[in-house]
Amino acid sequence: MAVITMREAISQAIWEEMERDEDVFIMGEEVGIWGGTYAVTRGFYDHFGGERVRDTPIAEGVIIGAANGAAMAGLRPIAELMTINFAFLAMDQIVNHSAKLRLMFGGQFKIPIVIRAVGGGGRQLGATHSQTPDAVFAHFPGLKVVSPGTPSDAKGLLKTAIRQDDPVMFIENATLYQVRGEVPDEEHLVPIGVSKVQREGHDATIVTYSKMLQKSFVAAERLSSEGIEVEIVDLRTLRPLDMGPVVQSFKKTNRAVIVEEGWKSYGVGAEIAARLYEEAFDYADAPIKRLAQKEVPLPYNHDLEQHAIPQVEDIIMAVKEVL
Amino acid sequence: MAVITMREAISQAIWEEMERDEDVFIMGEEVGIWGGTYAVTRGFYDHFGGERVRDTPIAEGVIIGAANGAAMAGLRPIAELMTINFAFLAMDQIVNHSAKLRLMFGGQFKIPIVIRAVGGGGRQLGATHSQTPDAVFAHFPGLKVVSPGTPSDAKGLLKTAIRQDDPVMFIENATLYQVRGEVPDEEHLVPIGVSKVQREGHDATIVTYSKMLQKSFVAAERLSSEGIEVEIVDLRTLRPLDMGPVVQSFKKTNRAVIVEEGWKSYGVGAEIAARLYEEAFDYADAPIKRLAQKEVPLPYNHDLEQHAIPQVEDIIMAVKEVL
Amino acid sequence: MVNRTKSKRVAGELMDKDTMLDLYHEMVLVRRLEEAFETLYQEGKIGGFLHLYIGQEAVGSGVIGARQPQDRVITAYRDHGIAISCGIDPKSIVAELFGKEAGTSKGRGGSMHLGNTDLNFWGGHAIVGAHMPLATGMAMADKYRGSDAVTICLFGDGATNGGYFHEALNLSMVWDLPILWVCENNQYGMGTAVERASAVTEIRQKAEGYGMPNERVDGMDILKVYEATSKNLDLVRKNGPFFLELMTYRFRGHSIGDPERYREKEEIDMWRKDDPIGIFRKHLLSTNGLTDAVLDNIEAKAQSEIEEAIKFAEASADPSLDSLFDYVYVD
Amino acid sequence: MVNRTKSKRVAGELMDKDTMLDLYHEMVLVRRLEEAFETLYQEGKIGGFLHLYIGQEAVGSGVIGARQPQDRVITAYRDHGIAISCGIDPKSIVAELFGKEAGTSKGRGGSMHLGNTDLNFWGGHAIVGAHMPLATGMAMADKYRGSDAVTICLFGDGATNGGYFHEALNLSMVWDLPILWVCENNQYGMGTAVERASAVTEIRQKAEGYGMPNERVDGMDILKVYEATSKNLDLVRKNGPFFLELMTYRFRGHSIGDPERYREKEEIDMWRKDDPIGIFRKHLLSTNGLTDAVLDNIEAKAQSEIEEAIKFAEASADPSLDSLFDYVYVD
Ligand SMILES: Cc1ncc(C[n+]2csc(CCOP(=O)(O)OP(=O)(O)O)c2C)c(N)n1
Ligand SMILES: Cc1ncc(C[n+]2csc(CCOP(=O)(O)OP(=O)(O)O)c2C)c(N)n1
Ligand SMILES: [Mg+2]
Ligand SMILES: [Mg+2]
Repeated sequence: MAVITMREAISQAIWEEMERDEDVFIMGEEVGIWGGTYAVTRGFYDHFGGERVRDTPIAEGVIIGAANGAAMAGLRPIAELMTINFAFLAMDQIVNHSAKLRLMFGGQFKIPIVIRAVGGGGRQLGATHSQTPDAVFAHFPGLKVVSPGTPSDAKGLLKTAIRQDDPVMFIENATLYQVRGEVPDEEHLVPIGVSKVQREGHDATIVTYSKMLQKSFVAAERLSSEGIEVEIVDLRTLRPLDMGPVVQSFKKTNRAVIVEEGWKSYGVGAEIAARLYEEAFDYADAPIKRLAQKEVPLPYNHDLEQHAIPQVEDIIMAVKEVL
Repeated sequence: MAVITMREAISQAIWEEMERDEDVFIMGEEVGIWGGTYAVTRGFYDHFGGERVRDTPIAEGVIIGAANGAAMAGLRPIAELMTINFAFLAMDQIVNHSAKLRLMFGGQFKIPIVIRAVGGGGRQLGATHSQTPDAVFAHFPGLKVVSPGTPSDAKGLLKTAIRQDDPVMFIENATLYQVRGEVPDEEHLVPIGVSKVQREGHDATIVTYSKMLQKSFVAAERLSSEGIEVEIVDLRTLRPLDMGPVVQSFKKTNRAVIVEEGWKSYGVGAEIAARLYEEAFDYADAPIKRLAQKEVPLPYNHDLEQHAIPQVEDIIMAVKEVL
Repeated sequence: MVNRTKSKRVAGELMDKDTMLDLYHEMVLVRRLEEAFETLYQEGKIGGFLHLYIGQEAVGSGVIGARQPQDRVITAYRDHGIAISCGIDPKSIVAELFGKEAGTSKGRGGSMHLGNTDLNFWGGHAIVGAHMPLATGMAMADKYRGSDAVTICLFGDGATNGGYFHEALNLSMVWDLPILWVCENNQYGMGTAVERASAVTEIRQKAEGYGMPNERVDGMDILKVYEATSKNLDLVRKNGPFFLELMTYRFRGHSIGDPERYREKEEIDMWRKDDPIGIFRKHLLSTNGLTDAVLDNIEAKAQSEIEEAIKFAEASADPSLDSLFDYVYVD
Repeated sequence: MVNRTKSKRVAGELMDKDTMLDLYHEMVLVRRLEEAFETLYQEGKIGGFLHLYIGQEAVGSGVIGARQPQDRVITAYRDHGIAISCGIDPKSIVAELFGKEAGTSKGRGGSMHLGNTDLNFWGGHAIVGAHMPLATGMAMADKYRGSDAVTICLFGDGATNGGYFHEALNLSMVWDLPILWVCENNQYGMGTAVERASAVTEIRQKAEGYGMPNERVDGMDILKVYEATSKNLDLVRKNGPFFLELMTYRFRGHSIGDPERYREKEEIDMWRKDDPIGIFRKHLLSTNGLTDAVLDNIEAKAQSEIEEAIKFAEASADPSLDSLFDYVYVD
């Protein structure tokens, strides 16, 4: 297995699917000549041409809207939002159209659109450019919401997202692009809607995804050196949510910390905690702990921003609190 | 105390505040000559004139954006979104601007905007016009989110919202406008961020708000006739969330059902359940139950739609399940 | 209020007699359908909002009458007439408004979401302006695949003040897409007159901002509408976007329950004198040598089709409760 | 790539000599500040994105040089030059980019959110186009209160393709608001050339769609910018919205780290020949009888002000960690 970066994994997934299927194309701001703001589509424009790698104006409403329309007409668009913060300028197209069109017309057509959006904070981009509002999208039935934490999952999930027929919000994290990991050399598909144990342990369960998965790995190693073995369950998909492995792990460890980068209130952790209690009430040996972003629009100042975002130390402390 | 409808209560709140303070004005689609799509501002245009009761084009982005700008400049706009579903066309202004501008400029100015939006389903308006996405707005720090369930609270909370200096999403429910209730004749202000016990009981706690408060009242009466006395805690404000009365009631009844009109996953009930367990883990005599909308975009067909929305019978059943 | 542009060309030179009779039948069918809906709504048989097309029939019939089968049609929520013009059986339209499984959208969409992709009618969309980006994407797909189809996108005057309008029109020019943008200027967006909501009262002027060729045409006379559409559809097939503004008027309120405080009875009366069906009928009688008997016959036929459709819809079944989760996801 | 319009009027007839020297100082100050930021960013002392104003100085200084104190200014994220022109002390600008409590926005906003409401500068906004509705609202508030202030809203060519642009321009006309819309057409939105993103390459043509008076002016010559702004500010104060397009060019990448694959070195070189500071200097030397010594002196002064500002910012304090929740809510 090759060791590649998350950026390469995502890039490969799109490339391979575009090679495989002429109906797949990508559109968005700077995906073409620039090569993608985060260099994910570098080289695509020259190889596939401007019809299949479409630079757009700065107009998120029509980016997602036109992608929805193209999907209605049978194409398989990948629509890139430069960052997830700009999804709010296309919110009506995402939640009122991608998610609902099919049902509203009694299933006459499908909307096989993949909306790629880069999220996450920690880069001093200020409050409007640093959000992790994943839970907000996951709230809407009709959408699928995927957010990988490893190169392997990124590649496999994105390929699946492109091939399947429902609208998918595919949320990447800007600070993960450089993360390296093994990715199978052969055709690699990972199912949407399946959570995964990414590290085995028995003392406590960390439920997490995306960037916080990587931070949890670091925390787990440090905890391990103190003799504490945490199990890490990676949600990978927020909708449909697969609680199976989460519940199973919790029934084993009886203790859980949910770690997310977004805000706590009405966030991902709330849903996971509620579900864990609903499905394994009797297995809780300690209150389940939610670790999340402090509830402020992220400030520019480096230390303030880092202070607001869950850090490895916070994860370690949270785990110790539930032990 | 006069008995008036929710519509009258809201209308009075706006009228009184506009009479009291010249800086208060209202803008939105059809608020003027039409008199408000739901007749809330009937008579306003003639009394206050077109400068203070401003009809706008169908352009939600600039409705909220211009209201934000007017607020920066020191006015106190009430911006009406014809329905909350159209808030998604102004989402960037609401979550990236109303909620964040003040912090991003180090507190140099404030954003005393009230965004009124009508939500709720059950009127066969189809998937895009029937949403209750309250949790989505409540996720964003910087916003306050208020959603009253009685005429008295509607009037008192709206007056407070208009007077205070932070951005408030004020969510009304279209099927509540005809609900009648007592409202104090004298100046009436209700604080934002304070939950309230709306009915006392001891067998179980129903945590709810808005339309589902009214349905819970009906359920409570029926349960009472069977000898079951539920306590009803009305959240009234989703952010900042006041868990005090909720926790207190739960510590008394040890059983809770959370009833909301919106979808279950990543919804209001998730947050309330998580918080209840965090703050009163040892008091739970039964798993806390969440009752919410079934996870589909609401269909037009009457029976399907009603089937998806929590009904009085569902509330009764849910309460019995936790007993 | 804006005066309708009077075209100087001799009307009707493009349309043959059979087509005319078909379109006359179609317009009457729409009128009778809408009148029936008005009653059925008051009887509580229809839920949700109800936006009638009465007064605007010449637009839908004229525009869609001129399309080729490969041309897609998409519109806003005022879509009953458009659905008929696209060839949808009134049975499945009434069934949809009754929320029945036999409806165009299986009872899931209602009045605002009629659609039939086999007939190249892509809806009925309830969010003002939001279907304009959808149209852009559909036209993009056709161009991507080398088809010569045009996407015909209809929208109201009110929709031209929102961001979607701008983003979609701009992109359609940048990508040179085969779209005929059709503004049904009925002079009000709900209760707001064009001049109270739009910087320009001649909506076609907005197209100038994109360097898009454009024309304003009388939308009450189906022959003018048909002619302008035929001509411009050809242009679009060759050159890309065209903007067609059709001056029309809705004879009813915005939707049922509209208090109509925003316009005077005299204004409505004035416009009703230009009833699009009346105009067409007069033309057919005077120019094409048709008799009252022929046209009355068509009207009677339309009436009975609507009655049949209502009977069909009343007899047909609701979706079953356990189909609630259908169509949320494919996979 | 579009040629800059050459104005035919004799430049400089409106500006007195002192104002010219002030503005020369200001432009140099902006240039030195941006050069310093470039270095400081590479040294890791500045976080986030960094969008430099180098090449566009004549726009900010010319436009804002012509405003009255009551006139509000609002712009996008490329705001350092605008902040200087509005009179903000370089100390608090550098401090803001260092994230310090002494920054214009107390270290909360960063490079993209400079602002000082006392100086009537309302920011620096990072979401493309989103400040245009804010400008609309501020102008509305001024009109509501009977003030004669104009809101000057600057934005890029790229921003004119988004919905906000349309909704804001349209509403400004409908409500007849005192706004000077200023498009800084630097011919690229990130890596996308105007003609690849906009239906019209002459952006001022978009204003025609709203019936808004408009003008395209050379943005490299501060005298022309100043003159056009003065003239049109008066018009706005009397008649409502005006659209001013200023042709300019950014000499650096979109932000630090831009691979610049989208334009040729020759193009950049061609534009750099028209350095706005060079043009102004030549003018001052030839027309106003100023000596190199005087101008060199001004340049040296600017340089030392920037050095001082950096020292100030380096020495000043970070916000304390327990101030994290400040400014989220008032009440
Ligand atoms: C985004 C959005 N805002 C508001 C509404 C409510 N609304 C429905 S129709 C309408 C008026 C539209 O006017 P116009 O585009 O002229 O079409 P017409 O009704 O005249 O056919 C409004 C405001 C909506 N459906 N969507
Ligand atoms: C809504 C939104 N979409 C995308 C971006 C990312 N972005 C930042 S600046 C920019 C280009 C803007 O170009 P233009 O308006 O011409 O201004 P310039 O950078 O040339 O000054 C883009 C796409 C953003 N900040 N906001
Ligand atoms: Mg209209
Ligand atoms: Mg630019």
